[in-house]
Parts: sequence; C-alpha cells; structure tokens
Amino acid sequence: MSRRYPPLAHHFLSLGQQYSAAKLGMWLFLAQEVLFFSGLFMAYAAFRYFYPETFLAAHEHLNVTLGATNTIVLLTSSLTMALAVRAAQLGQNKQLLINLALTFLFATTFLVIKYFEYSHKIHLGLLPGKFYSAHEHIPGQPALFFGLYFVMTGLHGLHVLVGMGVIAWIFIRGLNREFGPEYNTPVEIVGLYWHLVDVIWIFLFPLLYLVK
Amino acid sequence: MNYLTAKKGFKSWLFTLDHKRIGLMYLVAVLSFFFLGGVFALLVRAELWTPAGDMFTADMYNKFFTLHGAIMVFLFIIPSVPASLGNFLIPLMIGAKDVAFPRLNLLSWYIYVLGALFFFYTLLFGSLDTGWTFYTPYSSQTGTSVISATLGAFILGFSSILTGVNFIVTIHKMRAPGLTWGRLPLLIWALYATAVIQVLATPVLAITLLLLVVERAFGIGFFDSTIGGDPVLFQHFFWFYSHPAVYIMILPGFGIISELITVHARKRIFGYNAIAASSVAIAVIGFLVWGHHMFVSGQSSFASMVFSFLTFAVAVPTAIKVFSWVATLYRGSIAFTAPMLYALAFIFLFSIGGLTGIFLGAIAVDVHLHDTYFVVAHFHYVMMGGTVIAFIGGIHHWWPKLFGRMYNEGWARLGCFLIFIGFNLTFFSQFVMGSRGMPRRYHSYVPEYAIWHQLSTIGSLVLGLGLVLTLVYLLHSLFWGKRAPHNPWGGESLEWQAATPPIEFNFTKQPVVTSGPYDFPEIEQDRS
Amino acid sequence: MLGLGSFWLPVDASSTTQYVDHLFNFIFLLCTLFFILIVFVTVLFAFKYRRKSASQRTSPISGNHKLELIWSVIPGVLLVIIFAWGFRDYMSLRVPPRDALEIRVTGVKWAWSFTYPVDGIVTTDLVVPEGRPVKLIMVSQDVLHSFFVPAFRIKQDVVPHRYSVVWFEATKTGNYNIFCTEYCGTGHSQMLSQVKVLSGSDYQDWIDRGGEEAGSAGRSSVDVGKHLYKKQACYTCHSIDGTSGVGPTFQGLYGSKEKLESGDEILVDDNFIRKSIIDPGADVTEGFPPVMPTYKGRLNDKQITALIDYLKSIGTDKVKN
Amino acid sequence: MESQSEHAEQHIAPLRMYLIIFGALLFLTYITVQVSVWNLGTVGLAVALVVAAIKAFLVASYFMHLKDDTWFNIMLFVGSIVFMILFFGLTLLDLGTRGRLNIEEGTFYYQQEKAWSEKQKE
Repeated sequence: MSRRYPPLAHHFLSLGQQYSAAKLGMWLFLAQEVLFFSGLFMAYAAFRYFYPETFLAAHEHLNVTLGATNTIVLLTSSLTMALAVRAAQLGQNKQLLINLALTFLFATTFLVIKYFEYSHKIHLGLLPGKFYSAHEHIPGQPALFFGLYFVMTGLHGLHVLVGMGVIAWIFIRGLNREFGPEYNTPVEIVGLYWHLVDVIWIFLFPLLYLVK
Repeated sequence: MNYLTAKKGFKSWLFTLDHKRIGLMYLVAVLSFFFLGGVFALLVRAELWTPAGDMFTADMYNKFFTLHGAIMVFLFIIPSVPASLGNFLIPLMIGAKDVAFPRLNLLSWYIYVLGALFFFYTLLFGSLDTGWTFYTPYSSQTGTSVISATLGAFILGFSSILTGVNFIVTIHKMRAPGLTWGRLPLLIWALYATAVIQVLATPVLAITLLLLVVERAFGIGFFDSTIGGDPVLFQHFFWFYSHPAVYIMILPGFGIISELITVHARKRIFGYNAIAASSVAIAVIGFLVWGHHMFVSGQSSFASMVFSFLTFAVAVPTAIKVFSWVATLYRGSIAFTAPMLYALAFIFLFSIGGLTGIFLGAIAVDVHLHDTYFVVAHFHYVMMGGTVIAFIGGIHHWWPKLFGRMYNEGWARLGCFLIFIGFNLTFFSQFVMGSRGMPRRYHSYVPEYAIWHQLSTIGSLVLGLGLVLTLVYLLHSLFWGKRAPHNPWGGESLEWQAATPPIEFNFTKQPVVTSGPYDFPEIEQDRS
Repeated sequence: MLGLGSFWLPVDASSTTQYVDHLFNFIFLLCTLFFILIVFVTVLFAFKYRRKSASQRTSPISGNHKLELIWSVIPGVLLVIIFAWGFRDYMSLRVPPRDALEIRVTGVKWAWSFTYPVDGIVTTDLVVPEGRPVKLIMVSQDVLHSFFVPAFRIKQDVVPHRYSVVWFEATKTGNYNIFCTEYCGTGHSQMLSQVKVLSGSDYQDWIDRGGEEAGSAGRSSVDVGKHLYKKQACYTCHSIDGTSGVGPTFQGLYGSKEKLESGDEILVDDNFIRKSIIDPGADVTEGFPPVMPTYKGRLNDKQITALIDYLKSIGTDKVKN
Repeated sequence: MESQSEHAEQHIAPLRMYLIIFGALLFLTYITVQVSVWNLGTVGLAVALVVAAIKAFLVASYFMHLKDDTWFNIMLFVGSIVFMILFFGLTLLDLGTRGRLNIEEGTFYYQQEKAWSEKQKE
C-alpha cells in the first residue's frame, strides 16, 4: 500500500464513496467529450450532405493502409491498457508497468504514423483552408474537406498526446508501488479516458478514410 | 472560529480548497463583472436617448452592446448562481464537508480567471463588434479581435463544465445519511438539473468557438459561404448550446425562489414532486428547442414547425412551477422581508417574461417580432427579471449565513422598490416599441420611437441607482451590520443547522436527516 | 411614415398582416388574462395570509393532484392551439401566390437595391403597385442581412449564396420603412429604404418613365449624382468634407493624383471613377481596405455619369478655397 | 467502513475475456475495411457506422467495464449519445428539408441536389 499519497481524502466517508465518486466524475467527463466530438461529426455530416462529390473525390488521397494500421495500433493499446487496469486490481505491479509501457509505445507509434500521413499531405499541398494548393482538380470544396480532416484528426491527436502524458504520470506513480487491490482508482480513470480516445478513432477511421 | 477567520493571509484565499471561500471569490468576481456589464448597458441606453447616433460613432456603439452582451452572458449570468451560491450552499445543504473534488473546484476558479483575462485582453486590444452571438459570416470577416474573445468564452466554458461535473458527483455521492432524493431542498434539485445542462451543452459551444477560431485563422470555410460553408449551420451549432444556456441561467433562479417562498411563508412547497420533476424536464426538453431562434433565418419550414411545437412543450413545466409557487402562499404566514419581496417581484416579472415567450414561440408572430426590441425586452424580463432578481433575493436570504451579519431591512425594501420600478420602466417600453417594429442593435433609429427610448433610458438610470444602492448597504452591513442570530429566518434545511457563519468543515458531527426540508414548526399537524 | 394599426402593432398596409395580427391579439388577450390571474392571486394571498403574529399557524397542504393536473392540461391545450394556428399562418406567409410580381432584392453592406427583371429598372427604393401580390427573391452579397417591413409584418433573413423569398400584397398606398434586422456591422442602422406603394396607374407611369421619380426629368445631373451619393450609401464610407472614413474622401478627389496600393500613381478622371464603381477591387488607393462592394448591375450608365458630375462639382470647390 | 476492494463493482474479469474481445475488434476492423472495398454505395456508410457502433459497444461494455457498473454511469454514457443524436437529428432535419418546401425558389441547396442527382444518372 502506498506511503506517499493518503488514499482516503478527508472529506469522504469511505474509500468506496471516494472510488464511486471518482468513477462518476470520470463518466461525466467522458459524456462531455462525446458531446465535444459530436460537434465535429455534425460538421462532417452537414458538409458531406452539402458536397458529396468532394468527399468522394478527396478521400482517395487518404492512405487507407496507414489508417487501418493506426486503428489496429490503437485497438492493441486499448487492450494493453485494459490489462494494465486488471493488473493493478490484482496487485501485479510488474504486469501493470509492462502494460502501461506497451500502451505508451503504441500511442507513440500512432502519432508517428499520423506524422507521416500529415507530412505526405503537406508535401502534396492538400492543406486546409487558404493554404490549399494541390494541383490536381477535386470538385466542390476540397479545402473544406481537408480542413475538416485536419481539425478532426488533429484534435484527436491532441487527446492522444494528453493521454500519453497521463499514462506516463500513472507509470511514475506505479514505479513506487502506489497501486494495489486496495487503491487503484487513478489507473482505472486513465484507462477509461484512453478507451474513449480509442472509441472516437473507431468512428473517425471509417468516416474519413472509407467514404463510399 | 468560522471559515472566514480559520486561516488568514492572501495565500489562504488564493490556494483555498474550501468550497465556501471559492464560492465567495466567485461571488465577488461575478458581481464586479455584473457592474462592468451594467456600465456598458448604461452607455448603450445613453446613446439611444436621441434618434440620431450623435453621442458615439456606430463602431463604438456596436462594441458597447457586444461587450454588454458578452460580459453579462459569459462572465456574469452563467456562473452567477451555480458558482457562487451553489458552491457555498450545496455541501452545506446536503450535510457534506466539501464538494466531491475540491482541487477540481479551485481549478475551475482559475480557469474562470484565465477566461476573464482573455476578455480583458479583448477589451483593451480591438474590442469586439460581432454581438455576443458571433454570427458568421460577419464574425469571420470583421477586423476586431474575435479570436481572443472566442478563446475567452471557450475557456470559460470549461470552468462551467468542471463545476457541473463537481456538483453532479457531490449531489449523487455525498448526501448525509437519511437525505433521500425526495427530501432534498429544491435549490439542490435546480442546481442538479443546471449541472446536467452545463456538462452536456457547453462542449458544443466549445467546439463551435474552436471551429470559428480555425475558420478565421486558416480560412477553412465551415460557416463562411464564400468558401463553401453555411452561416445557418453556425446558428444551429451556436443555439444548440445557447438555448440550454438560458436554462442554465434561469433554473438556479427557480431553485432559489422555491427556497425563499417556503421559508418566508412558513409553508411546505406546493407540489414538491411536480417542481423537482419540472426542473429536470426543463433541462431535457431545453435541448430540443433551439430552432426557435432561427424561424426567419432561412431554416426550413418543416424544422421550424417541429421547433415551435417543442418550444411550447417546454413552456408547460415552467408554468407549473409558477402556479405552484403562488399556491404555496395559500394559508401561509408571509413575512415581507427583503428576500420575500424579491420572490414576489420574481413572480410578477418572470410571469411577464414567460408569457411574452409564447408570442415568440408562435412562428407567424415571431416573423414580425424576431430581432426587434420585443425580443430584447423578453429575454431581459426572463434573465434580469428572473435570474438576477432571484440572485439578489438569494444573496439577502443567505447573507447572514455567508458573513454572519444582518443587512438593513429598510434600505433593502427601498432598493427592491427602486429596482422593480426602474426595471419595468426600462423594459416594458421596449415591448411597446418592439412590437411596433423597432429593430434591435440599432445605433440610430427612426424618430417615431424616440419617446419609448427616452422612457427606457430613464428607467435604466433608476434601475442602476437601485442596484448601486443595494450594493452599498450590503457592503455597509459587512462591517457595521448587526450580528446575525444563528437562524434569522427559521429555515429547516441542513445549512441552518451548521453555525452562522459555518466552521471550516461545515458540521462538527455528521448531520442525519429525518424529515423533509420544509417542515416548519408553524405548520399544523396533518388532520387527515 | 409609421402610422399605427393598434397600440401594439404598426399600420396595417398589406394583406399579409392578417396572418400575424389576429394571432397576436389572441395571444395578447390570453396572456393578459393569465397574468392578471397570477398577480391577483399572489397579491390576495400575500395580503390575506401576511404574518400577523409570530406563532401564526400555517396549513399542512403540500400538493393537490387534481389542481396540478388542471393547471398542466389547460395551458398545454391552449399552447397546442396557438402552435397550430401559428404554423398555419406561417405557411401562408411563406408560400407566395403563383402570379406574384417578381422583384429581385440585393442586400449589401449597408444598402438595399431592387432590380425589376422584366423592366430592367434598378432602384434603391421598392416601388410596388397597390393590390397586387409582390414576391421578393433576395440574396446578400457579403454578410447576413434581414429584410423587414413592419407595416407588412414580413421579415426574412437575406443570406449570401442563397435565395430567400418573402411576399406581400400592399393594400394602402404610401411609403413604409424597410429595416435591416440582422446585425451587419457599422452601417446596420443606416440600411434604411422605403416601400413606395403607388396606385395601379401611377405605377405603370413610373415603369414607363424607366424608374425615374416623378418630375425628376428636369433635375441636373449633379443633383441626381448628389441624390445617388445619399441613396446608394456612398456616404457611409466616403465623406465629402475631407474627414477620413473607410474609403478615400471625395473632396478634391477629381483631377488629383492617387497613389495606389500597387505603388503606381493614377490620375482620377472619368474612367478611373467608372472603373472603381464597377470593379472596385482592381486598383485600390493606398492605405485603404479593399472592402468596397461592386455596383455593377445596380447603377446604370446615366447614374454613373451623374455621380462623376457630382464628384467633379465637389472637386472644383476644393480648388477654389 | 467498507474498503474499496469489497466494493461490489470491483470483480476482476478473466484474461481470456479480454483476448476474445480484442479478437472480435480486429475482425470487425477487417470488415469495415472490406466494406469500403466492396463499394456498396450509400449502404456502405450505414454498414460502416453499424460496425463502428458494435466495436464501440464492445470497448465500452468490456474494456471500460460498463457492463458491471452502476446503472447511472451506463445511463450517463447512453444519455450523452442520445443527446448527440438529438443534435444531429434536428439539425439534419433542417438541412434535409430546406430544398423541399421552397422548390421553386431555386435555393442553393436545391441546385446542389439537382446537380448531384443528374450526375448520378450518367
């Protein structure tokens, strides 16, 4: 059991109350994230309705294999995160650290693949808004499609970055053996956040890459 | 040793985790922004004294009414009741030591301060002239500093979300033993419904403002039709947040009024379940009605029909509340203390506000009345006549609990009278000129409306005087006011069991609840 | 001119007002009734049950399901009636009759302009015949505007890149105000025009005269130019007394040399003015934002020459003093 | 004072369950990619969304333990999705029916739809 952090905050009556309060608070935060990204999906739906031909023509320039690998990378990171949470609940600290490290690794691979995709697009000039300078003709409003593409994947990437920071923080706390069966709320909270980031990508991938 | 004197020094306030101190800091900040917004309102009214736009240039006037709107909405009225009174009272009313996440509470305060700094930056550099609604394509083309203002509102949104999360978890998980949902004071029900809206609606504002910033910075045409977007789509995004936001503003006011009327009439509330359920019903249906802001903006007639019907659906629970408050007065023992005067003023003013909403809900009449001063008067009657009057009433009701001092009853009655007269003079004249076709946000106008504008300007001066008078005697009572007795109004809810003003951790021992919040000794035993 | 139909509503000058006024009065009646009921009962209870002694007993009543049901159902039914009535009238406001006279409206930053497609007339005031339905097809050239005629109870946002339609049938001759009710920037409150309703014969004469005001044949070109300077909202950006504005001042402009954004100098002569009116973005004077909207199709040649003469008249004054 | 471990929601799922769910997720990803290859036209979008929804359901109920969580947390997550759908539904209701009522006005969207449907025919 940990020495540095007192597990029970002074204003809670019991650990159970603190645990379920933290879980409820996290689920509220996830509900807010769902609504936050719903704005982007709404914009996607609206502009797909306005300019169907742009979405069809422009998505050819998105690399489906890279997108698919990214999906698999994120799914595996979701698995390792779930195993990390399970390890914390069982008190297997070594397993916890390994799984956290794996999740962190997969997250970095995801961002690296994203980097390649972005640089490929920048090279081709398929940039959002007024920076759009691609030579081959895409009907309708291609600058709008790529604007949407960069905002959606960029914002998602930002959430992946935040997730990596938080996983690292948990990893450090795991190093001095803070988590065990009695107290593992932070690990579970971070796990919930990471799974939501994965769920958002699960919807982003088909909508952006596999438009048909 | 109450929470004010428990710790001393500047740092004890800046890094406090005590929900009461954070509530006080919010109260001070929120009221100062209220007066700043009020100054802009008086500048707008001063300009409109004469038909010709001769006091300020059109650009200056546009900046004044925009800043009046933006400061009042984002910096004052959204955080007003939940963040100040809500922060202070929720743990006290449910018998808890503190909110569920005290550090998150302090973080929300500092996010609020950061958002306010962005607004100060906007104020000083280029100001803002898009109206508080940021309608595109004007807001994506104008030269004023729209990006810093939208980022300010974006950040303030997160303070609102985190406060909402904090309140929902606190009310769910930290109620005293025996305090079932049916025994909660109605202010808690109202703040719970408000918190649900804050959590579910504000993120859509955040994404809307983010898309606006991205549109201005990178020229991506989401909402600017010259480059492919659709301005009406922006209005959908904006109003999906902003209509639930008006329920964030009014629901806490409803909660306060339920508390004031029951305590000062010494009666159980009439129809507890109906009022609690209508708070939640308003919160949910409030998400379906945003299209009534866009009846003439090019929205399809079919969608307008659906939105008009749902708007009338949300009017029914509001009507139930007002009727229940009036019924609560029946065979009560009504004391005309300042809080009760404000509650009665609320019923008068909010009824006008609510009923004029029906004019604007019927599409045919809205075609004539949309974007005229009729709409300006409607939402001022509901927001100022509703939320602000309830907020001032709540401040008077819990003033002894906050500071351990009693305000001067005589001055308070004068203040309430002045505010009531000034308010009606200011805004009822706007109803008249609005239905006669006076458009809103006009720097100069056709001379036929001059008499009504002059009446409204006089009214705004009286209203300003009443508000300043209220501030003066409240501040005066802080130092020279009489010491407050433990329970001046004889309230029965948990916060009156704690000391006045409460100790740092609210209760010496965990209170246990055995009965409802409004079982006053004066109530005769139930003969049935 | 804004007469009054009733205390609350402006003059009733079109057949479309019936779709708004009846419902307005019905709702007004209903709301006053409910309001008086609420206030009367509140004042009655407040007075009757005021606290006479500290130990005054109060009733244990905490609800009455029958009463609560009544005051939920009755408002609900009334509201549904209002909704249905409101939507029915809205549809008649929204769908114009087939044989309506079509006029195109263009909203541009701070002026309305009306084009009569059949007769090729372009004016800044809407001239319409009495007793005949008129359908306005409206589009904006820059930001959102909103076409509002209080006397006809009609309002419709004017959106860029989209046509929006509003219709009316004037029943009384006279001039009625046109307002812009969607905030559109500095000149939002100066975006005023008039609807001039003429009797059938006068309207026909007006059309035959090619859209000139009655008795304007004798007016000098400079006067017509001065009138256009006001009507076409040039004054919102260009001053004539030297004060700086959004655009360069007209005082002493004609015949002077102007330094352009592109660096080279140009003599301000008839061609430059004509080109700046038709295609303002082509050569922008240095130090001024390129925000002037094009007047192509809104000013015919006669009107452009009138404006040039007017600029010449201002130009010479400066040379004198 | 019940400590956190005896807390009702805390039972630990066997390792096998995680691997099965992971396998299902990979298979469903494969299906989504195949769907775009088969080019089913507009039906493809619906199928892709349904498959994504199933994957999201799997992650939410098993990895995020929503299955054995308090009913309020479940209602919260489902509620946020319901509000999202409300937002989509009513806004698309407006976008979708704009062209229909004012056919003869030749609105921008109507022209878009006409141009788009003609292109489909060739």
